[in-house]
Amino acid sequence: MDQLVTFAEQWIWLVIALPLAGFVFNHFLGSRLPEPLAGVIATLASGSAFVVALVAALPWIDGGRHGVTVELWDWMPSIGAEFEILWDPLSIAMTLLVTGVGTLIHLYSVGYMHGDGRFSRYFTYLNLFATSMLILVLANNFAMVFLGWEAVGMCSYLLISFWYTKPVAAEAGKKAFVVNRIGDFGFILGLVAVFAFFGTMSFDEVLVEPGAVLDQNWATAIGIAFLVAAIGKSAQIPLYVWLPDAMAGPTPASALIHAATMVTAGVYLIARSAAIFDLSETALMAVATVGALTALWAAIIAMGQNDIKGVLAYSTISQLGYMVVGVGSAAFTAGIFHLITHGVFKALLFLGAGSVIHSMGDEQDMRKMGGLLKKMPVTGWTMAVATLAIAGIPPLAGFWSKDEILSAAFNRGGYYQFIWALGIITAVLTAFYMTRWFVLVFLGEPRWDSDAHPHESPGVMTLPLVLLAVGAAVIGVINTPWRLGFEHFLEPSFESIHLQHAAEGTIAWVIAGIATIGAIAGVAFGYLTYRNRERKERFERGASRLLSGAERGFGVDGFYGKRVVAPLAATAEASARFDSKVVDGAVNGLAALVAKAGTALQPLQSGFVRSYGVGLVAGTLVLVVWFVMRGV
Amino acid sequence: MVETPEISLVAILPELALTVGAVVVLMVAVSSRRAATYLPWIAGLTVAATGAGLIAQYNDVAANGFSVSYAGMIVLDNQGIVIRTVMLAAIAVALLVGWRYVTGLGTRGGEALSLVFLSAVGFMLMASSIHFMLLFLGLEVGSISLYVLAALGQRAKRADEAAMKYFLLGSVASAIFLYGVALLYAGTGSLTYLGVFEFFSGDTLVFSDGLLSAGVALLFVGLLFKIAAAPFHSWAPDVYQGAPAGIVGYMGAAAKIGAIAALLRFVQVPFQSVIESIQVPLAAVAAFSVVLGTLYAIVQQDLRRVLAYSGVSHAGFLLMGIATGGVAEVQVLFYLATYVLVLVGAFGIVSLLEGSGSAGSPIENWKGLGRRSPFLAWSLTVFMLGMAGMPATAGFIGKFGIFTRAWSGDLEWLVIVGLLASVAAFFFYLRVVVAMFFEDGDGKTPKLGWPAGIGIGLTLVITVGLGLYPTPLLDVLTAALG
Amino acid sequence: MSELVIFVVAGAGALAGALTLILAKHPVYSALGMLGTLFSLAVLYVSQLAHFVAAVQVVVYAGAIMTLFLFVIMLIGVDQVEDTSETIRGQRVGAIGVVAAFAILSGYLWLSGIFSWEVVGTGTEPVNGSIEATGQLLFAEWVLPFEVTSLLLIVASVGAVGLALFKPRKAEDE
Amino acid sequence: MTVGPAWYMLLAAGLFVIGIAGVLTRRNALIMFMSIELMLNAVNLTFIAAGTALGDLSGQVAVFFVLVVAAAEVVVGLAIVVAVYRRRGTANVDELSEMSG
Repeated sequence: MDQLVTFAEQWIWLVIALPLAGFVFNHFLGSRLPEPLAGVIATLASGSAFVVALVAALPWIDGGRHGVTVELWDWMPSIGAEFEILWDPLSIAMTLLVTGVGTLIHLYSVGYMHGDGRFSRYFTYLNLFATSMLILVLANNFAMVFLGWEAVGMCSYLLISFWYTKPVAAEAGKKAFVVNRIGDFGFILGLVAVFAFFGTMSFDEVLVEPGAVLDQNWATAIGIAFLVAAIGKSAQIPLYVWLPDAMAGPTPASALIHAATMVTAGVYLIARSAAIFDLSETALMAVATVGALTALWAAIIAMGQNDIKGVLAYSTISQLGYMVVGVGSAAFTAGIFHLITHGVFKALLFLGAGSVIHSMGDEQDMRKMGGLLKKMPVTGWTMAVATLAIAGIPPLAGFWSKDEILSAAFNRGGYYQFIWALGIITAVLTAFYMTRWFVLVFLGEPRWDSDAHPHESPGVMTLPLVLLAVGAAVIGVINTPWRLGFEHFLEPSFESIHLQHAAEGTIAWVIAGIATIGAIAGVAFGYLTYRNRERKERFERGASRLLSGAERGFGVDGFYGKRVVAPLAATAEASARFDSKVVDGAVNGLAALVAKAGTALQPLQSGFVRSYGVGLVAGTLVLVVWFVMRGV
Repeated sequence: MVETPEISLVAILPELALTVGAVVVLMVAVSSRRAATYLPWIAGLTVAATGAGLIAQYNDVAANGFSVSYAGMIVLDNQGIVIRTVMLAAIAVALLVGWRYVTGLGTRGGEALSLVFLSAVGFMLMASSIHFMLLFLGLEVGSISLYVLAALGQRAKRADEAAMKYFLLGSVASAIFLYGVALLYAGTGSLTYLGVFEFFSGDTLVFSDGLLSAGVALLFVGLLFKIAAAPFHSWAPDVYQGAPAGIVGYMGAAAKIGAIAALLRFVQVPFQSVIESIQVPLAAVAAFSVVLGTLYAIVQQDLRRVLAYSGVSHAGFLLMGIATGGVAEVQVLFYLATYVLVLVGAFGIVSLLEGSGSAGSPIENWKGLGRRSPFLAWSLTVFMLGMAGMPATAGFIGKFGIFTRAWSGDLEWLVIVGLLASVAAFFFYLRVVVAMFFEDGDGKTPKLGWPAGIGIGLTLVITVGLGLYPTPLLDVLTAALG
Repeated sequence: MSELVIFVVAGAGALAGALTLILAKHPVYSALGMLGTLFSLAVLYVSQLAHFVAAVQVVVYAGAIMTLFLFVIMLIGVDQVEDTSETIRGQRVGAIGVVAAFAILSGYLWLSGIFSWEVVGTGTEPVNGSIEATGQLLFAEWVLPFEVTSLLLIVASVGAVGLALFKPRKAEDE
Repeated sequence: MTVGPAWYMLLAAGLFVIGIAGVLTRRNALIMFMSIELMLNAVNLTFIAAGTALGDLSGQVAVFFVLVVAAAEVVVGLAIVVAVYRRRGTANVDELSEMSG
């Protein structure tokens, strides 16, 4: 074991260096290589980083071991920001997720991006993305986190607008950037405040006992600043608007953004600065509220989506809301646990969606799908696993992590039980819309255009699906109520904090039971609604009606059709409208407002030197009067 | 009999070297037909000699500590050396990237070169002067040289307009500055920094408060004009757009270096004991500059105007450091050094694309540069990110340093304003990057000669190098000023 | 008493000259107004015992600089009468506003007694700006600024030569 | 009644303000230059009055330097005017307003 610890200390820098090397290599030579080679090299770079991380993680697997720090070089010692890696359970978990899922996405991309004119460029970005995210999670000070934070934002911009000739992609990239900048504002503000109070940025000093330096109000202020950062990066209300648009990028890139990297950064930041949040109940409650509202809101919108990736995008936002609820309930380990499981099954879902889109000839409208299970069995069955996992059906991964969060929220009591209620509603909706998604795509009768020839994707794409499906099925076992392995593993990273634990005993069973029943009900409800509708409509009104839209499908007869489904559909539609008009509009409007202010100022710069003179003299006057009034 | 004051050649060695260089350039330019072949050598030698002068100064300060000479006119200390070094670096990079401007002027090239040197002398004097009249003279030597440099490219369509605007407004600002000096003299009875410091520290009221306050305000206005702080910025966009591209980066950089150096000394010595009174107005100007510069820059269609307005907001950031009093000198100097180099480098790229005598550089022209000239496009990208304060560039370290100092100096509101502005600023910095890489166009393909390549490469190395590993420079600055 | 008379007469002359300068439609009249101001100021300098400066004022300013001005006025056409109607929107209001504010500010500072001035200066003897005394100071204490003025003159001459002798090459116009 | 330095300074302030007015209202570059010269002269008067009141000769010496600066400025400024005039046939600064915004 000690040898392995030494190994970790000596070689852990490779985890960052290997993807970076892949980036550098492909950047300069990639375009000269024959097609698959650039992708293979990128995959190898990421994969070897995963192997290194895995070996280096071994001594920590059993839990209870503290982190080690490895200084690479003096970056800014005067502000306590070295280029220093922190290898502790939290960063280990994140690193394994990023490199592990990331590698599979790399591999999958080799097949998916086949034939793209900028094949090697795509892999450059992918490697750079992984590098940035690894810098973020391995940092031992806030400045380095921020470095990764900005770089991740940059890379997401590059990947989202990868097909920049499509106006949608260019717009989406721009929007991601705008919104992320707002989050960055929160981050820098927190950064400056932390430095002003602690005189350093190092986790070693800031996070050990912040209570000695910060009073509660300042802890709240810094916490809120970091929450703003997380809202931007982790797509919470009201800044989530960039994430649905971000699917304009290549699908594997969406998988990377939605699952393993980028959006998890905000949750990670809150978890990492748990010691500060621990000081302020207000900040925690703000976090939990934002998370719960986001989870519910995004789930409602997801019900009305017809784009195969659109549903997934909103489900990501909703699931991120869960994670934020987790960390906001001081159940940091539960939040991270859900982050990990979600990373696995959401990557799976996106890659599966990519596989479908690929085989349908870039068709993304679910109304033109259906019955694909027969044509693409591997994709179909792995998606079934993923759907059940995200729906929270035991014993798949999503159940355990979601239950952990909800249970912890309930256990915290008071206001948090309201949060819990929102969480349960969201869980039902999640099961519902994910089932709808699955049914529309894979079950029922085919509704494709005649020129579509769906087929199963090549092995290089299905292999990651299968691996991830296995993960989605079993990864939950690392942390079950009987054996809190993952929680125990993470504890050294949170030892100075009052961790919120999940409920125990009977109450735990009740909570789990409620969640399970809710999930099953949601799945059943969704299945019945969409399966039945299909059959019925097919027989009664002919196939053409089917193609016309899923939202019309809500007009099904029967009790739940009228009393439940119709209002639900109306809500979903109204929410989607509100989303695209008001929330989106507000964010766009903010940018437009700034530009408008600039335009409004332009006449002052009239081009006439004499009017410049008036401005100069007027400014002088103001300053003179000010000085005279104040006295020097 | 005239009593000679203490004359210390070492105190003005770099200025001396530059002056000699300027004169030699002029003499060679008028006397030799093959001047064009000699000029690079003379320029190189002058820069080298100036560097040697700086080393001599450094050794002198290391051995004897700081010294005052010429009857209390000038001080030789590490801060002055640092600023002069920054100036020298700006000259070196400007000449490397803009050499085509000098050669393109033909027989006027020698004049341009000598004016570059002379303006540097003026602004260097501002950095080491501790006498208000010497400060004024330095300001004028520098400024008048810049007016001429702006107009020298009159073949370009708009250079004369730029020069006229610069000259008129600059002269008004000089007059305002000078009026401030006069009122300060009337109020304190002294023209030296030390005398003014003693006046403010003691309570020997020579002259009424109000007029003295007005004088101090006017004094600051003059310098704020030179760094293009809002609302004294209106000349900057037009001059940056219209003056010859080959030299305008240097023009902006030099004026900022000189005026910031003077402002830094102001808060360190003469106005140190009244810093509380001047802090808030300065902070207000800083906030105004940052916000106004950003708002204007966002709506610009021309890269040179974008750089000009971003210069306004950079002036605001620098002022933010100054407004904290003398406590942020290391941060201000770091910011200044990295910013001016990036500015010179960015304009070097502009002049490579548009031609050194050109006016204006619409974003349109930059479209597709990423494909036509990847090195320049990437370099400009790095420069833009550096100005925007992206981590891993020197710009981030500079901004962060200033922010934290201002925060500790009870200017939290200013930090928040600055942060908001720097968040918004990313858009206009990235605008050109998007145009270069993500939009198609078939503009000119710039030819990159080796001097320009070295100049840009050097700036790149400094920007990224100091972003990843700023320790050496910070250490040096801290040791020198501490 | 005589000082008062001198001040009133010369001051009025200076103001009248200044107003002529900015109000005359014809540049030559402006230049003459300027000249009047410069001479009036020289008189005031003498009354303040600044003899050397007064002499320099007449020789350099009134002599050299104004000649240069007149020369350029001749060069670019004496017959040009400026149309003084305002064309820039808001300019007149703005200009009058800031100028009036500046004037009011000066007046306020003066009237509020802030201008009252007690001399606790460095030297209490009346200064006498003779050539000898001024020269003593100029070449001793102020020797560095004095040298710097030479740079100023180099810059000015280089600039004048560089700008005025520069022939635009038609090919590169635009 | 003696004429105190304050009177001189008020006169100087008046001249300075008139100079500013000239710069802001006239569009002939030459007259604008002369207005700037007027401002510098106002400063000179302030220097001399202050120096006399303080019993300090530095004020007068400072004026000497201002004169040199003014001369240098005028030379360069007039050179610019001549250059503009040659190119555009006018010394009207309002016509130099192509760049704005």
